Amino acid sequence: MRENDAMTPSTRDHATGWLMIFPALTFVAVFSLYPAMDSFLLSLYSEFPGSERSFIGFGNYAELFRDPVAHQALIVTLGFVLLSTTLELLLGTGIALVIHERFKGRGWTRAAVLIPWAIPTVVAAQMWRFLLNDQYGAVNAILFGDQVDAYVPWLADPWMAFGAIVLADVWKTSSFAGLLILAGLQVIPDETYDAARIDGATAWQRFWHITFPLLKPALLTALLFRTIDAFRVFDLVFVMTQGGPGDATQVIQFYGYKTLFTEGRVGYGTTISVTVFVALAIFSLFYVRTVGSKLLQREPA
Amino acid sequence: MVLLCNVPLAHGREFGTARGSSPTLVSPPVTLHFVTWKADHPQAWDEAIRRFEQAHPRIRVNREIAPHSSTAYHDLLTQKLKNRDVSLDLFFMDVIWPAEFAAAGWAFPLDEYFPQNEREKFLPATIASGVYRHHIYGVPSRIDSGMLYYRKDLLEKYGFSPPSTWNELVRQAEAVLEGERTTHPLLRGYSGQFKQYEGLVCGMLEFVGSHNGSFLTEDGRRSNLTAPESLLAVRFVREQIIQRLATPAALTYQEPESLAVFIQGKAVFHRNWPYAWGLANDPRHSKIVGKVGVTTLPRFSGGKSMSALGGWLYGISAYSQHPDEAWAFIEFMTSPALQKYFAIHASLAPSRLALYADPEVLHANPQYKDLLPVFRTARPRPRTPVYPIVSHILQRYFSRVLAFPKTDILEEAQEADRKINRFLALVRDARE
Amino acid sequence: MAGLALRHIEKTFGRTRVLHDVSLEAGEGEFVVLLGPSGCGKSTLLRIIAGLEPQTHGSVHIGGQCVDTLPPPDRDIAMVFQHYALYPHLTVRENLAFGLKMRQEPKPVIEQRLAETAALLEIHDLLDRKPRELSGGQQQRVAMGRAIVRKPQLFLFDEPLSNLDARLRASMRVELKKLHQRLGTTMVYVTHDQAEAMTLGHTIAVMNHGRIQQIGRPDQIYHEPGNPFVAGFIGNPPMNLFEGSYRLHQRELEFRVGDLTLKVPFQVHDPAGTDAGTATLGVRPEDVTFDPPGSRHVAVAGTIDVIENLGGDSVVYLIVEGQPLVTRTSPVLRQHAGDSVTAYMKKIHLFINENRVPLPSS
Amino acid sequence: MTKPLRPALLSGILLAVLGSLCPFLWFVLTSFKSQIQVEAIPPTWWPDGSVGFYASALIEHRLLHYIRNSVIVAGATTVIALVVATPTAYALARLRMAGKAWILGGLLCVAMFPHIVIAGPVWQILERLGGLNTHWGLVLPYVSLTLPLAVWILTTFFQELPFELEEAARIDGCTGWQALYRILLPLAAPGLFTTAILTFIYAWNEFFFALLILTDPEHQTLPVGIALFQGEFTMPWGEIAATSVIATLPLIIIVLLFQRGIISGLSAGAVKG
Repeated sequence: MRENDAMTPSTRDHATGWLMIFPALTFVAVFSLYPAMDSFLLSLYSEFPGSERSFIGFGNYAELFRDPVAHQALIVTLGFVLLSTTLELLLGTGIALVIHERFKGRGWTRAAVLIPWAIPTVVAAQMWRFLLNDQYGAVNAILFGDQVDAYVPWLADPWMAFGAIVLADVWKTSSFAGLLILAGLQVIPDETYDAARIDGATAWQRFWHITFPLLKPALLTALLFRTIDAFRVFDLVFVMTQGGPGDATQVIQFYGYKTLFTEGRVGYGTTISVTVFVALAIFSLFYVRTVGSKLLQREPA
Repeated sequence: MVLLCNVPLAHGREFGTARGSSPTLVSPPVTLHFVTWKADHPQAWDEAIRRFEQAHPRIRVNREIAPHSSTAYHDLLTQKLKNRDVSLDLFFMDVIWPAEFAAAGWAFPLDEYFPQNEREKFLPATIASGVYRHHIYGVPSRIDSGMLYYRKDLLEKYGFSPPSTWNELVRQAEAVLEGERTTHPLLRGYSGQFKQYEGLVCGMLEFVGSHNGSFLTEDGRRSNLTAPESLLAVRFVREQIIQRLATPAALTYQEPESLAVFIQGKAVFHRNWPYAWGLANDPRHSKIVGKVGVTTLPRFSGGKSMSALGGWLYGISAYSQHPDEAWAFIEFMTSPALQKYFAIHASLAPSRLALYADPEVLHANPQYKDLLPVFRTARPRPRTPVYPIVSHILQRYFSRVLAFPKTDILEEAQEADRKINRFLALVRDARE
Repeated sequence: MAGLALRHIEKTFGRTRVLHDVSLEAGEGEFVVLLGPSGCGKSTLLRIIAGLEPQTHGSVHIGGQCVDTLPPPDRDIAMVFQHYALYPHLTVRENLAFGLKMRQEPKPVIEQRLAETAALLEIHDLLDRKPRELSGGQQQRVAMGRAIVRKPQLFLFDEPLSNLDARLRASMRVELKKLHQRLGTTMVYVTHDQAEAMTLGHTIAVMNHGRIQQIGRPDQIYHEPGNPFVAGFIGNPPMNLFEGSYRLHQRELEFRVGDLTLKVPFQVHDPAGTDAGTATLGVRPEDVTFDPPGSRHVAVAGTIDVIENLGGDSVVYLIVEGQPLVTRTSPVLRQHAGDSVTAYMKKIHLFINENRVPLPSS
Repeated sequence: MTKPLRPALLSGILLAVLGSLCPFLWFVLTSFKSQIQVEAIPPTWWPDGSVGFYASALIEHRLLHYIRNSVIVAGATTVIALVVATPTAYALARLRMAGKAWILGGLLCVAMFPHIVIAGPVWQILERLGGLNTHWGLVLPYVSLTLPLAVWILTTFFQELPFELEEAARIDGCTGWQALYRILLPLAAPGLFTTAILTFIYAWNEFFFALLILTDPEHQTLPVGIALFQGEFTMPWGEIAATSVIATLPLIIIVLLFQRGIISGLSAGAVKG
């Protein structure tokens, strides 16, 4: 009973509280909320070079619904989200299991694993672009060695280029997923494993019957974080492929960027971005509802 | 039309008054804000502007440097213009932008400053690119156009003269590759720019155009991609150029990558802009110095050689408070003296015809003599206010048919046709 | 003048009411213990006294003054927390001085108070250490020191000994008692440990479900528990409580629970005004013997279930007509499990309608 | 004594470490090659140790300039974000206020905005304020973008501190602000530090807004410089590699030094969230 309400209420507290929150709210309101609302309003207008801005209600949304390029971008994005988050969760679990063990040099291992996460995405993108280069790329050299005529121009093939974007993302963010999962591992008490060991569970059984179920909250959190991020992928595409070849790597965020900033179709471009946001918001809301926002109800120890 | 005329009038000026008044005499000191890009030869630009300020002591030029990427520069400018940024006076326009800038009311019409007799001194294609609906909005700073570079040594070795048709090019390249297989296993027949980006539109325009095809119909009102000559040209690129001569790696190439292949001696033919000449003959970068030839791009039998027009035009913002001073700047920078200076010190091909007979210019750039015919025939890309949209549709279309060899070219062309027509119609509706 | 007075305190959190009409007075220098199981509202009451929590109704008076509108620092109180709440980044000296500094006491005063307190608690050697370098007992001392150094009008303790091991707890208990004797300040002490309550308190307020069940001296609480809850909560092992039915006869009371019938030889005035009904009958384990104690006892026959030998005395678990009965006898019983015995209840507590019915003592 | 490593664990460690490091090591090796080596087909593995690319990155491509911009932007973002986020997190974690859940939820929601949703209007706000092509013009949206994460992490840190401490401080006579900066801030220092590192890394690495807001190379940050790195005659892979190595070096040092804090900070929001 008492813990739940272990805070001091008073009107003075209330005033102090709002005073403390005010600067942050101002920042967020000016540079996030207002722009988002403005974008939403813009999405109700038709505007492109050479035409006056005119109100068309949800016309842009109707157009988005019919636009085959948008459909393709959406499919590419969903494919990217699905593939990259799945791989990242798998690899992340592996990484988490490894760096959760106690061994000499664990600190160094953890640091090494963190490095891809810390590297700027733009650097990672240039790096993979170079690694996958059709002539000087290390990947070709490793696979084909001196057989120079077998070298593959990875980014020239639609499927391979898509795979390359996924690869770069997986390389860059698996360790982040791993860290989130590691946090889940750390709250599983050792006694649980000891008990399972006494009960005769093999390593695999211990993972499957104990670690995995207890890890679910952490996995779901990692899934949420990664999904939101993967949906917004931009840097990798901008640097590595510019959406090509043949729109094979044109993700929704890049399509929105091109439409909005290069084509100058302000209304339609914001429609794309607002739609992405709404889709993400619905996904997250559903997610938070089901998985729960424990932070808010968490009781101080 | 109504909209266009309103722009300058809104600023309380009439066309007749500006011309002739000498800006240096009338007003207090003026600072012009010039949004430009990161130049390849910054020292030459610094010097040119120094000279201008010397000649016009009451005008300062304040440069804002944008990235040297046409797209990034475009996006920056249009954002500023959409916001009616009055601090912006001068900018460059890529040759494909004047229609967009004019229709949006962003570019100041230069008709009164830049009379017909003056325009005739420039290469006609460059002037044409600055015109939209009978008004001129830009003054060409230089010319760019696509041209065919080739390995003089290899063609001579196999007894070929530069190809005049694409089929000839393919035959020659295959013969050279066959002959060099053992000594140059990495040699490719052709190196060009086929990545999904603006350059792809230029490259494809040259193939389609040299088969009597075009992207838009004569009147510019409809897309023309499904015409049989266009489709054949596209199929030729897919089957002969990409799959036989260039290797699919070309689908990831912009100018630098494709040029690297050529100057490292790994391609027989290469399509690029005039600037490549200097680099291909620069021993610090090139392994083929002195082995390079340049000529007009080939054509299809029955067609005419065609090269895409590129280059930059000076423009004045419709929101500028100092159009007279801005014009003084443009006039100075595009004067014969300055174009000559840029041709000699920055390898920028002049837009003024007369300079192609100038011995100093020709001494510094001997290739200009051969290139003048190319410059004369250069063809602009479609001129429409929605060019960026049309370009994206074209990029998607070409990149798809080249990267997915199993696609039906006609179907893809029809889809692109439909989309382009829709936007052209939208613009017409908005205008009329 | 009262040290502390609580008048009709009520507290609700949202829709749950956690304190019901709590009134309590503590005289100047009195040591009051709030005793009850966890969740009974005793900590909330303490926090209301401190001003950390506002009451929904009622008022708090400290030193005769109503403090309802005063924030915690102005109530002239000091509080010792369950987990000590020492500031981990400050040394012991800084911890002790913090409250005085906040009040902008002059430096010499701070120095002097520090010295006094350190002497009182014998913590000189610890002054320059950080809390994490101290043992649990030492942290406890410092926590008390931080309260003492302020010389407040009222001390509040929130289960201060609950984190110590049993031995330390016992010795700290004694120290705390001495401390109170020396300082003579009013103290309010919250605990769920009856031993602490019995040894420390002048007055014990037993609480349950947000109500005060009984207020009294420790011996009153023990000998005359006001209701079955208090009766069962105090004592070790706890009082045997039987819920059954009663019937009044001429000179005795007949009590039945299951197959067991007890005839209590007292004349009782039934507060309910009837001659029969339900009641709770209680007998403390230490009030059951195996030697006939003389007159006015109740004898029962049963079998021994388990014997716990504690050395000095033993706890014997009997089964009497199917009912469990715990006894505590001294000296050690020499019989074995399964043996039949007769046990004698010396003193019986009777509760009708949750209220104590006084029986003449034996 | 540590136990000898099990083969499965050992191979797991090797895979994780090599997989994480090798691709980047190739870039590091490349940066120490000569142009001839970079263009060799098949590639040469071992560099001849030339530092020509570093020299050309530093001098011709004005690397120091980009580094300076990145340091200014990331540094200012970190400081401001912390100053703004700390009281917010404190209030959310410790004070009882109506609507707290909404604020935290709202922040999470804001963190989810695709950047492109807010990019256009932000650009216009900055244009109006004269913030384009200035460092502060980038810092302002960065602060807004990093606030949700910073508040979130700090809130968890504050929540972990015992409430009694603060109540003790109250009884000792502290006001809310005093309790925050005298008692809680010193205790939350590790949390602040972790938040600072994460904010810094975010601002150091951010590309999208930097691309839109900083068009003038005078003010561009490293990621923009690296992404728009293009030569006239070839992709300057050597220079890109050298620049990338330098851009990444501070981050690698941070990770090596503060690995523990970063892990706890990143997981702070995770388990409890």
